[in-house]
Amino acid sequence: MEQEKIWIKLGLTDSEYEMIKDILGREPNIVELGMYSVMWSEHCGYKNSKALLKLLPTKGPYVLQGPGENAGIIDIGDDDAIVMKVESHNHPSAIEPYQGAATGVGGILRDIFTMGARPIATLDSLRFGNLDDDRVKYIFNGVVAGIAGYGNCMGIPTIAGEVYFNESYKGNPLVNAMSVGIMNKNKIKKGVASGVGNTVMLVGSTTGRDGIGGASFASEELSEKSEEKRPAVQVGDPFMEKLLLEACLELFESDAVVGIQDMGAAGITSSSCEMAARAGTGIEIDIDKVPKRETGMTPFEVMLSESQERMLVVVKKGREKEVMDIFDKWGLHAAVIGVVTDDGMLTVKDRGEVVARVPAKSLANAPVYEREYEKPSYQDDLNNLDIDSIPLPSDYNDVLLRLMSSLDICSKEWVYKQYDYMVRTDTVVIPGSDAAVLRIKGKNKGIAMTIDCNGLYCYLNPREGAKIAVAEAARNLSVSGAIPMAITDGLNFGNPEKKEVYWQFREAILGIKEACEVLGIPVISGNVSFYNESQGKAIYPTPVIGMVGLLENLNHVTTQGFKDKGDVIILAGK
Amino acid sequence: MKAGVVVFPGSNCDVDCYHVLKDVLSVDTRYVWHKDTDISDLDLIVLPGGFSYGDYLRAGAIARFSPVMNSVIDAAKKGVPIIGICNGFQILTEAGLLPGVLRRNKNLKFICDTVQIQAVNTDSPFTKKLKSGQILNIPIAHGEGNYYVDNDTLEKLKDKGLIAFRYLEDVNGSVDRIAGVLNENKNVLGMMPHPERASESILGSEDGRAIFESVVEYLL
Amino acid sequence: MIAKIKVTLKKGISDPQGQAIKGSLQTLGFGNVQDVRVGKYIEILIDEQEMKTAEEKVKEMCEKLLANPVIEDYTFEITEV
Amino acid sequence: MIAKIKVTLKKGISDPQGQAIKGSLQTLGFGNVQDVRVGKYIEILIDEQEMKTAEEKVKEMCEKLLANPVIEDYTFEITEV
Ligand SMILES: Nc1ncnc2c1ncn2[C@@H]1O[C@H](COP(=O)(O)OP(=O)(O)O)[C@@H](O)[C@H]1O
Repeated sequence: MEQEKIWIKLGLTDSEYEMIKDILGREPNIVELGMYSVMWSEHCGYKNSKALLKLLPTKGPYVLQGPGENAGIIDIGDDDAIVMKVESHNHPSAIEPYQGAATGVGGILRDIFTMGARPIATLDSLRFGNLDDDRVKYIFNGVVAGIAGYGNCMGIPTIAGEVYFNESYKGNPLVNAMSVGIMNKNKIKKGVASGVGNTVMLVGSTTGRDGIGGASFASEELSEKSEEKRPAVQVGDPFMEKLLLEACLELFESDAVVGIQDMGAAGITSSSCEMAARAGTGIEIDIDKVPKRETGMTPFEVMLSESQERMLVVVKKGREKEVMDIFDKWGLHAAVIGVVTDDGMLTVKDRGEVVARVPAKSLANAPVYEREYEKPSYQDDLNNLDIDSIPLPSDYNDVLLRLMSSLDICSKEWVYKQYDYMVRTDTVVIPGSDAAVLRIKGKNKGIAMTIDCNGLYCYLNPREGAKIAVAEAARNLSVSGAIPMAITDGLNFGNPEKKEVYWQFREAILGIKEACEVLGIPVISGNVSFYNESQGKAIYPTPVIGMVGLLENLNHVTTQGFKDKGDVIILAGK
Repeated sequence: MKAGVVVFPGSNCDVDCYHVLKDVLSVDTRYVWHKDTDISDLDLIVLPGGFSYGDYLRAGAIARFSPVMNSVIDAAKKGVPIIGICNGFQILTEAGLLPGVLRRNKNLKFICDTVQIQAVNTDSPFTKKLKSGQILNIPIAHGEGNYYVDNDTLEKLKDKGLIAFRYLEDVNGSVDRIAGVLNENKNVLGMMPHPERASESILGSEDGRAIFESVVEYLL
Repeated sequence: MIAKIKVTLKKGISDPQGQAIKGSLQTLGFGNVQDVRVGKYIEILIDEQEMKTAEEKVKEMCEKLLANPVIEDYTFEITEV
Repeated sequence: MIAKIKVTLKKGISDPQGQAIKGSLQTLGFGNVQDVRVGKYIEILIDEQEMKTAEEKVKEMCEKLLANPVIEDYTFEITEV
């Protein structure tokens, strides 16, 4: 293995390989190396972003759960809590738009309901190249249909979002999905594997070879070669996930569950090591017991599979049958695949033999890098525009028409009419206004939500652009009658190993931080997506801001649009 | 009276229908799991919208074989009022309780919108509180709502007054702009629009509530 | 045995999906495409020894579930695996 | 000429639709159904004289539009009408 440098193929560097050897005190085997490669990928390990993410304000009077869990949670009074998170699925969507976007929605919904919440809304933030390109059209169509296909089938309304078109996203579209859930604040579930001797169960779908290596794939630049990395794209099954959602929520009614985590990127590996690491325990997994849908799967494949619609659940010893019965009722698998141990190790067994054994924490805590950064040389030129050099238009009507028909400004009805935005009968303000508003049945309060970012502003000045995104989101909520409460941020950037990109990233974070502090709105969850480049060129820096606010009184909902003849029009602000 | 809302795997408007019956109209209502077969206590059966069995193969095709459906068919024969909304309508056609089939929308896309429909038949248990020709503002949300019947069947539907609702404008390609149909006995109604989404003023329209109120009044 | 089933729209039933594909193929430069019809293709693996029984069963599956007789026809062939 | 095209999911790609149909067939009493895979069946009528050109064109249509090579395979046969 040392000669072939397999770790390089798996996406690890030489020095990372040395670190692994130090941790283990020996050479890792291929299964272990595979596990490190996915866990230490940017997608799972946040190795290039963690240091800077620490700067973001994450505390506030309403925050029940900040970053670090599957999703963030805020308190909206009366024991109600709102759970929220955004997630990117950019790279899979570039290759298989429908399934890429669909599984993106599936993943973010699982993040919400693993916390114990019922998802009540989805938002989507999309970026594509210009629509005169056939491939871009194909991607745009497929992505919207994929979001619709998954969300509509789940019966969770997709109620707000944004779409922009710009050449910089041509080869690398952005597909960010945000989900919001509601729950009783006393019933929060966490991704912890506590209680030595407790049982580890895998519930939901079977495990196949799909998506192996998807996490490291998501952390690489898109190239011609990525079209060949086929198996990394999965087919979503929203029907299965709907059953999984209902089964999990039913399961949470009992106290048999100690901890639960969804399986997204890096499948069993990430869920098991993270749950053990958080609890300071270990986990032993038996490969033989994992329900598989294909024959002849190796331990490497089982541990790295990204088959969708699965969850890892830690159950109190002796209560396994309750879990099986509930999943059986919903026609789903639930299998005992392991046990919680006290040795801090993630141990994997195959036919009685140990095939991997590494400290769980070492997998869950990827090395952290602070990259070098440098302001791009073109940045000053970009900001050197002399406004007076632009001639005034001769025909303002023409300009207005052109503005209104620009794809970035025109109505996005074509998109949101494909989304069921009314199911669950709570949508009080439907798409088309500044923010969407949901009522909370039985109470006179509601929540408003929005997702915003202008990539061009961020390209021109990442710090100001990020501040503008936060401010826009907050304005969209406040004009709808809501008090902004918390942010989930989806940070989409190019290759962080490039100094200019890292500068953009750093500036954007500083901008979000400043805006959050001034407005008093914390960041409670988020996602980082790097390596959004094609043919060596980065996308516009796109730090998407998802925000949720509370309407204490539903009578205070306000919507866009003039209402009655004779009403007075006031321009506020300066 | 007692109403039941059937829950198939993948139903997702079950809670919405339950909410309107129970909380808005104060009707004694229960959920019916698709594997239950004893529904003899029910005076009204709702097959709700959603994606039963993921709508795989054809919408409603697999759900039609759920154990509860035999009992639903028996109840239909006995004259118990049954309303299938959206996916419920699709299931009723697959089960042969209503004629025709619901195909993909002619634009091949899912359509979520609020549209206008017109009451055509007003002497069924579900439409008696409506006036003939009355226009209702009511949400639709479907990918397969394009109603098809052959010409002979269409003539029969017209002759016997079994067309319950028509869209004012062609929204999905349905034959004769049909939005809802009745069986010959008029105790089974299938419709693509969602009356449960238009039963409270806060949601923008209360026009759908009359359909539930009609049948409740009929049963009392 | 393996049954390969084609479910197609009955003649005379319009096929918007086929029409859409035809339109796309034509804009892609395939000008001589004259008609497109879209159906389903289903493969079923059955554990059955007798060809005759297999045929009967597959026919029954098609009629009960796989095709909707109001708008669809079906054909199938069965081969040993 | 008429091209009859089958588009199927690649091996190893999960087929939720096939799984649901399999489950349904089994509850309908077809206990010996072991696997179900669902694909598309497309018939294209093309105005083309040469078999070879027709084959090339249909191949191109499959690759450009009818199948997504990331998750799907295709096969076709062409016959004179
Ligand atoms: N991808 C999308 N999904 C759902 N709703 C969308 C999407 N894009 C835009 N919308 C909705 O359309 C309306 C206008 O959006 P946008 O053009 O971004 O408005 P603004 O620039 O005023 O924030 C908003 O209500 C927004 O939620």
